[in-house]
Amino acid sequence: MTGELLALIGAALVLLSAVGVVRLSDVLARLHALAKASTLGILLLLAGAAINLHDLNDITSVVLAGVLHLLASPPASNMISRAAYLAADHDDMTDERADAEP
Amino acid sequence: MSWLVPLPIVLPLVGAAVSVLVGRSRSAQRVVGISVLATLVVVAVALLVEVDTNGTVVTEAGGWAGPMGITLVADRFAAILLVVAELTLFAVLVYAIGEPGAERNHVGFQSAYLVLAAGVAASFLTGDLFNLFVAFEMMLTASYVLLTLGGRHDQVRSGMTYVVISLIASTLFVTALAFVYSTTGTVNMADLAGRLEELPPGIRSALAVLLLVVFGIKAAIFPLFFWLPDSYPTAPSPITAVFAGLLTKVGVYAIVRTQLLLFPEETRPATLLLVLAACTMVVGVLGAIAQDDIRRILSFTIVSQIGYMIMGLGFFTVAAVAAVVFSIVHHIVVKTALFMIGGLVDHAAGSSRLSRIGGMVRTTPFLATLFLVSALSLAGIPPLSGFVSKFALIDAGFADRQYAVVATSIVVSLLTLFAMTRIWMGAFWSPPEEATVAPPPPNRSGGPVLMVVPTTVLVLCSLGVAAAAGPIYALSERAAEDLMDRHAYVAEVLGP
Amino acid sequence: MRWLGRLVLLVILWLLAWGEGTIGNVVSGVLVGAALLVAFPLTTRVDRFRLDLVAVAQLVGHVLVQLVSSNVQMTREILRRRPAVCPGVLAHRLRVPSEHVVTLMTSVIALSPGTMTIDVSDESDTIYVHFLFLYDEAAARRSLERLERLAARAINVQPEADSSSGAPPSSAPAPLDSPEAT
Amino acid sequence: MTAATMAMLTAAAALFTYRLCAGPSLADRVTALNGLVLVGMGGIATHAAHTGVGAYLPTLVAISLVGPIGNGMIARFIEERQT
Amino acid sequence: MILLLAAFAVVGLALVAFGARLGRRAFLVGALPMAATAAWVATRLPDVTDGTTRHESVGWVGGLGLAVDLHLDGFATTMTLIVTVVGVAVLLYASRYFAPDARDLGRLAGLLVLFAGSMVGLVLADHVIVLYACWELTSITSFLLIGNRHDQARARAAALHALLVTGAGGLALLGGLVLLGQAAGTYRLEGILAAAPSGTAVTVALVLVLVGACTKSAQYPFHAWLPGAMAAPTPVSAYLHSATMVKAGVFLVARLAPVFATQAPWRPVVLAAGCATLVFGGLRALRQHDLKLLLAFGTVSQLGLMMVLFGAGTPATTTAGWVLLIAHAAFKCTLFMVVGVIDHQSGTRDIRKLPALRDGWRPLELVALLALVSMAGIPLGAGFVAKELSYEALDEATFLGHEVVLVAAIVGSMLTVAYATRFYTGAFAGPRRRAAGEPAPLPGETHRDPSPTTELSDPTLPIEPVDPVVVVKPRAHALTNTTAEVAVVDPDPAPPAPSFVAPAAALALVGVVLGVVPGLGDKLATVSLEDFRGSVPAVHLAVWHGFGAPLLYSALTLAGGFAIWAADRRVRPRLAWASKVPSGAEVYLAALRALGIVSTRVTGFVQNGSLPVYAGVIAATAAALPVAALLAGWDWPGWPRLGPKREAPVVIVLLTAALGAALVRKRFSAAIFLGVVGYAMAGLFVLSGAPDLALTQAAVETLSTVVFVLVLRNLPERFERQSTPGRRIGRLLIAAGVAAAVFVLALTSAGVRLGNPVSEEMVDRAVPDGHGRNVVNVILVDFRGFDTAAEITVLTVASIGAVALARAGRRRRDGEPVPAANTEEVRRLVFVDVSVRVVFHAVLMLSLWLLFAGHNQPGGGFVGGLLAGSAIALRYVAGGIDEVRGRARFRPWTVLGTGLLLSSSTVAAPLLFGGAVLESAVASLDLPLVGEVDVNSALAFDVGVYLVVIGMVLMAFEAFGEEPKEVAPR
Amino acid sequence: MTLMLATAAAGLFGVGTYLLLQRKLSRIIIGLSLLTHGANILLITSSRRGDAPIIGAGGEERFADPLPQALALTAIVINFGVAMLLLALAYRSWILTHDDEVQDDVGDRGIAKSDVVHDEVADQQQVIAREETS
Ligand code: NA
Ligand code: NA
Repeated sequence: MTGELLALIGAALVLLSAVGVVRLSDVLARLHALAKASTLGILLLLAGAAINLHDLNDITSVVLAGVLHLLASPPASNMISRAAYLAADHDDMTDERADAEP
Repeated sequence: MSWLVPLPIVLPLVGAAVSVLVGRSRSAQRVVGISVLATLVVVAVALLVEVDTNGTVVTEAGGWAGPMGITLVADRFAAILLVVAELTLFAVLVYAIGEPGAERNHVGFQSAYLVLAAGVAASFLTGDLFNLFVAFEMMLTASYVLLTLGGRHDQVRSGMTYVVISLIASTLFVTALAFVYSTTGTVNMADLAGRLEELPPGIRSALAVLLLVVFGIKAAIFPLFFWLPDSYPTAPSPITAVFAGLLTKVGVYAIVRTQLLLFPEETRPATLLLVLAACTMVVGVLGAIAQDDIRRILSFTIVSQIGYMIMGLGFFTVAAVAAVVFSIVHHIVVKTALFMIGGLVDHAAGSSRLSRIGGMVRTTPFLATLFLVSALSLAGIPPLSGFVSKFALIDAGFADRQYAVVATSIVVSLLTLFAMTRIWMGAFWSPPEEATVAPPPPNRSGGPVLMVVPTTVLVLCSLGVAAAAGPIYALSERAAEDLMDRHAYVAEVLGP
Repeated sequence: MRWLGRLVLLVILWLLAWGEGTIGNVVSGVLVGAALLVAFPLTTRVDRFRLDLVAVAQLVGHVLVQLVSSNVQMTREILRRRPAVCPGVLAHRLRVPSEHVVTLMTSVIALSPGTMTIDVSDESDTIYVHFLFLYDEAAARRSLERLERLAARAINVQPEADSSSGAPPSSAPAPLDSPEAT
Repeated sequence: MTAATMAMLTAAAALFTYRLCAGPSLADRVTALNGLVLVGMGGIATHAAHTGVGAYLPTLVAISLVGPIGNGMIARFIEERQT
Repeated sequence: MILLLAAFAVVGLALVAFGARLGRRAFLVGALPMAATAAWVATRLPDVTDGTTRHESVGWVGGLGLAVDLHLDGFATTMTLIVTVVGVAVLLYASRYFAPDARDLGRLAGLLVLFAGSMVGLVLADHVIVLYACWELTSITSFLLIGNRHDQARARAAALHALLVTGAGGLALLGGLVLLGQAAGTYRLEGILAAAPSGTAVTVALVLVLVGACTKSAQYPFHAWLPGAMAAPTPVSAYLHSATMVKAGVFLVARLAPVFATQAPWRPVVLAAGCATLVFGGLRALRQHDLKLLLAFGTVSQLGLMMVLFGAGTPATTTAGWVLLIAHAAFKCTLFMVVGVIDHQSGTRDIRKLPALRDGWRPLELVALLALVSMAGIPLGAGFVAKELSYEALDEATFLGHEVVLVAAIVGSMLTVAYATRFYTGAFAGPRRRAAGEPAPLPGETHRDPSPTTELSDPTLPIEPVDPVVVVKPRAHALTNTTAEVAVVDPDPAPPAPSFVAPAAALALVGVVLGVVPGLGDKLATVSLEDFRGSVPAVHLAVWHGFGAPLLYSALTLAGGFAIWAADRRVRPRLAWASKVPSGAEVYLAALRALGIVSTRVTGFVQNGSLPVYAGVIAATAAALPVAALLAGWDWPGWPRLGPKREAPVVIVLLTAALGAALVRKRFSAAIFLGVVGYAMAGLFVLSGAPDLALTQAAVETLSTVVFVLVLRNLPERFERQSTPGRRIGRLLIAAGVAAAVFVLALTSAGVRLGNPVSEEMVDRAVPDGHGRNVVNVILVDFRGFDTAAEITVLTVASIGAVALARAGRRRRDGEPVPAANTEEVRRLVFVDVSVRVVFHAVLMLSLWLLFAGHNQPGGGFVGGLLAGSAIALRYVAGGIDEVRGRARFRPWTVLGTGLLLSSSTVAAPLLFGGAVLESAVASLDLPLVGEVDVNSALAFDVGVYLVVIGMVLMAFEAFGEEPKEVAPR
Repeated sequence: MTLMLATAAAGLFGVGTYLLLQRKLSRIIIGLSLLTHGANILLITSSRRGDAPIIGAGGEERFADPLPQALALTAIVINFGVAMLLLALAYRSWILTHDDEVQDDVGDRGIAKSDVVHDEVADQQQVIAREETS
């Protein structure tokens, strides 16, 4: 039950983050919003799963995934934010729906 | 003797690995390549003798019996083609080594070549439809590499066409496999022979036609062949030679194997095959006539000749299938030889465009003779091997009362003769164009010894095919009887 | 003995992966880990740090608090009828420049919603942090300083004598050195 | 409750997909891709917990590692484009 | 007989190969096999005339009923003697004709011998396919001989013309013979004639055979190649194009006529063609100034008469034809030789330019006169006997239209008398008179040659140098190549040496002997007639046939002939229409032009060089054909269920991203969309119970994206819009068609699953026999490890190819990759750097875990390798290619090679121990502390896979990893 | 096979084909990847889907058919390798032409307007013309 609740909260955070990614106005703000999902959201989901699982092997796998995520994702998001910031006034930011093929 | 069966696949793979590891030494790589292929010629001959005397040899990879495991099946058809293929591969490798500048060959050449050899052998020997896909991929990937080694502009351009079209074929193959497994739950060809029979006719015909399209792309039949004349001529001449001789024939092999083994008589798309065959023959030979470049002319005649084989298959009689088997043997040898000669012409005259070269009957009379013999054989002039092949097809076709398509094939053979005389007159008879007078060739034989000798050997082989046409045709007939008797194959592989 | 610590970490990872603490797994983990460390040795310069477990716990606590509070803040913003943000960039110069501290700091910054690292100076002595809600610049600076302290203690970092990062920066990178508001 | 969790993840996926298509910048699309990967991880974990089958957890472990690698790589080249 | 044929082949090939050093003596060597054959046949004559037919047979392709069946019956004996005796004469003549230092004499002699062998084979054949084979060989040798002066475009074109026309006829013949053989149930000539099949197929077959015969024997409308063939050296023309090869068609007709003459198409076809040829040939001969062309058209005409006589097929006409065959060989060959001599000595053979010949030329004149007497059918020439017999036979014949044929024969013979006279006066009498003070050119001249005094020194040329009026093709070599050898006509040519005239004289004498004592040929004529016909009354050949209609016709012929000649000046211009009658030549040229146009148009249409078109055609074919086949016998299985709800979001994301990848205009964006599709696929795999697939897909997708991005960063940012709306609609239609086809086929095939899948056994045997709990992995490394072995080979080769391509032109001599010269320092980000250092070993550790655990849980060598590859990618992210190269201790090639060697050795090794290829072995080890450990050889295989994948990733970075600025464009 | 997955496969094939028929190699590569994904869907749906076929995890009777999975895995790996090769072609093309456009074959250009039998026809025309004047 605890596990499921944690997972639910995690999912809610992921959803909120997705809402943010859709609603917020500029790319940096959207990146901030994603961080919600990529940290507390996913950790809660993993924690919820870990609590609900019974096999030790499975639990350690989930823990491992969480640890690896914490290790690997910050540098990646730092790189993205750096790139996004540098690109902020580059034409990469222009809307390309305008010239997409019909 | 079943240990012989996997050798043509496994040995080149080990050789390729060693070749990658000894990449620093060209000569070590060559020793590996030559010794592996020389061994395989012997192995293939031994296998053919074994198969012809004692019947089909079946071996199970990993010891897992079919239909669960992958079975390797050497029947007469496969063994015959294996012998010809290994011989051709060996001759072309020597030719490639003898080509001036071969020492600059990329470090990957020998490995890719050996993988190609493994892929060709695996295509012939496998008794498993998915393994056939994998074998094709081995062969094709190696061919992509060989085609583009060097990275010249035209190679890249033609490489794109070749690779993309081949990948379409591969994807279609996987698609076909998915449908096959979906309907039958097996990919073992012997098992499939039984299970496909029970399918409703609609989906069964659809599968037969889908497989025909898949292999038709590789075999270069109309309207799936357009890629071939654009891509083959740009490769280095040894590569073109081995592609021209072997790769399309692997496609033909797969068509023959799958149509005859997997599908019962009532599913066979005979009319479709004959229509496609006629179109292939005609469009191919017209293309050959329209070209000015020797390699392009020869490339189009590949297409045209494939039409003959497809026509023979379309008759679906023992005699016709025997003729097809014989034709494949003849065509591999002759076409490879012709492309090797084309390479020698290019080498001696500095170009392969007819409008730029000429007079080679005087400068390289030996080469002229080699070309004449091969070209006449290709055009089906008696008593060369091409004639036996043509006669066998005509005989079988008339016996089957397929007058229209046979008449077409006869007309096409005249046009083939015309295409060949265009090369003969353009390159050998007509005086050389002053603008591009090439340096005189190094010797009267027309090129470096290591290039001329394997070419000569192949031409002699083609004469040998003509001289020994009796036994070879008899063998082809036995192979055709095997091919037409699906249940015997199934019994050999899965047990009675 | 740096590699011993690394070996222990690798074996723990190995055991986590296998999910069973059997002797066989430990032995194989040690063998495999050692083999890896032999095949790909650690480089001398950068891998010099020692974990202070107490400080690590403090850092984790800080991160958790940050996580929750910033998540709440973010949620509020996202769900407002018209999201109103007050973004800005702060340059933070480290007291004790260290590659490890920078890395740890940027990671924590990345993990907390509302902050993210935009850049790090070539000398690893200044980080540029983008705040989504830069209402209170002084508070933001304070939180960065606190984070640096916790991070430095957690990995017990010593100023590197031989490293170029010890020297103060000659000049701050031009485009990113001041808070900006939109 | 698991159904609710999955529903929320699905909704999140839909929103991320919207951002993926809407862009407009590359960074936006990478963000969306990132979000979708996270949804996938959450989905796998929840699915495993719900069914008790751990077969997909190695996938989870792998994605937790390789997902960021791909993102980092793309980020690197977005940036490279600017300079 | 077979030995003799072999002798021809050996001598011929030897002369072609080595004859050059023999010079003119090559011809003498070449005469040996002919003389030997003639002698041998002569020794067989008694047997033959007794009616004994000798048979020989050597098997060739038994399965096809092909064997070298030869027989020596009466007609074969006759023809063999003609071929060999004339052959000896021609070769002796040739050995004097050519200059001693002329080029290619060995080749020429060898080809003549090969031709003679083919011709002998043709006449001896008792197997229609052998006959056909020899027939084609004579076409080929003729082609090579006509093109002997291949520097000249005209010679080449004439050779091609002859080859294509006779080749086409040959193929028609082949078709006809196969039909005939199948109708008769045998390809033996004797068998076919004995069976005498009939029916529609046989009717078609006979027409085809006659077409073949008419092309070879230059019958209207196929005759045009023969005058062109005069481009060959005169000895060749004398031999092939008058005495022997052109008789092959007549010979074949003679062979088949006894049985088939009475079948429906035979006589109308043969007689119409023969009569037309007979008359038109004569008319054209009358108009020639070139003596050689005059003879050539004369040959055409005479061949028409022979065709009529043999084709009519009655014993009497056949006998007449038999005599004409021999007589013609003798006189026509003689006359060709005479022309050759004149040409050789004087430098021209144009009637208008020939100088007067002095008394020393009298012997040659006599020889020519003897031959002309025979040709014109004047008594005491062999031709007279033939003509009398023809008139008599045709007069007495009963077949429909024999009167018309008789009239044609008389008219043709008149023309023969006229052109024979023209030959004599043109070559000998005329010039003498002109020299006596009558230099006026012949009336009705339309010749526009601006340089009438020049003539090529080469005596083999049939016609003057290129006439500027008719030069169509200003190609350089066609004009320049020959100008060096222009010579002037010798006004007082030296008389020929006796040895030069002797061969012609000998042949002329044969004609005289046959003309004076024709009874010598009675026996041979009788047995020749009996071939395939059964016994006939003995033939009696005689000069005097008594008074009767034939004699009257003969007198009429001579009178008419001389009258035509005498009226030459008035008649000749009026005969101009004859050369305007459409002949086969125009058809040939039109066909050739049409072929050129059709071939280029068709090729230009289908082979337009555009990959999108090729791919579109293939896609459309692949969609249309199977669906058409399916619909032909469709059995709709009904709609399946929609599927579980949980799949819906994944499918929606998948399709949305796929569409995005198609529509977006930036390459990077497309790559991201593609990545999403890939991850969605992984999601689908999770939902389908395929953890290994999901794992692999996720890892592959990541690395694919990495490699894709590595390449894309170089390419232009956007795809430029370039397609027209029409093309786009075409693409959309094909795409929709493919989608529909896949949809229909997928649903249909899913609805008809038969039986249980073979994989059930795999599940059952995975643990007990495969020693692994992860069935998919057991399949990959054991049950179907053979696939995997091939698959990693694909990876190896693909990565080699990728490196080769990407680094083409930037290799050291040994092909090892070299660091680019202007390596630019990649800007390092400290947090990335440090994180990567921390994570690197961990990732490798995990990759090894996946490798080792894979047999029992999702994982395996491939995924392990990909994860290790990700570690490499991490390094790249941190520090670029130098970081990858610098820290990886192992060269990519070595890793790749070691992996492949390990795997392939694991596959091969069991063979050494007598096992099946790839057979796995399991050893149980009892280790202290650890306990029992199973060591499976499949693991070694999987380690190989692991290494190959790592090697591949290393290679990928080697290929694409260098910073774009380093790569010099172009 | 479910309707949804059949749609997914068909959609991937359709979009993939659309991309395949373009001139930019990067688009073609994407198209081929989509086709491959479509084919893989067809493979895994070609037999029973269910629980992960790992023995010991329970539910062997609800196992997904492992064979199509193995086949699909092989296909995925092969496509990975070949895709890399294609990318190398695009890369090489960029080095040579600064684009990844698939160019038309130069050898095929102008074939339709060429006159291949010119020599043969012209020469023989000459011979016949000579005959006429003689
Ligand atoms: Na030429
Ligand atoms: Na953050």
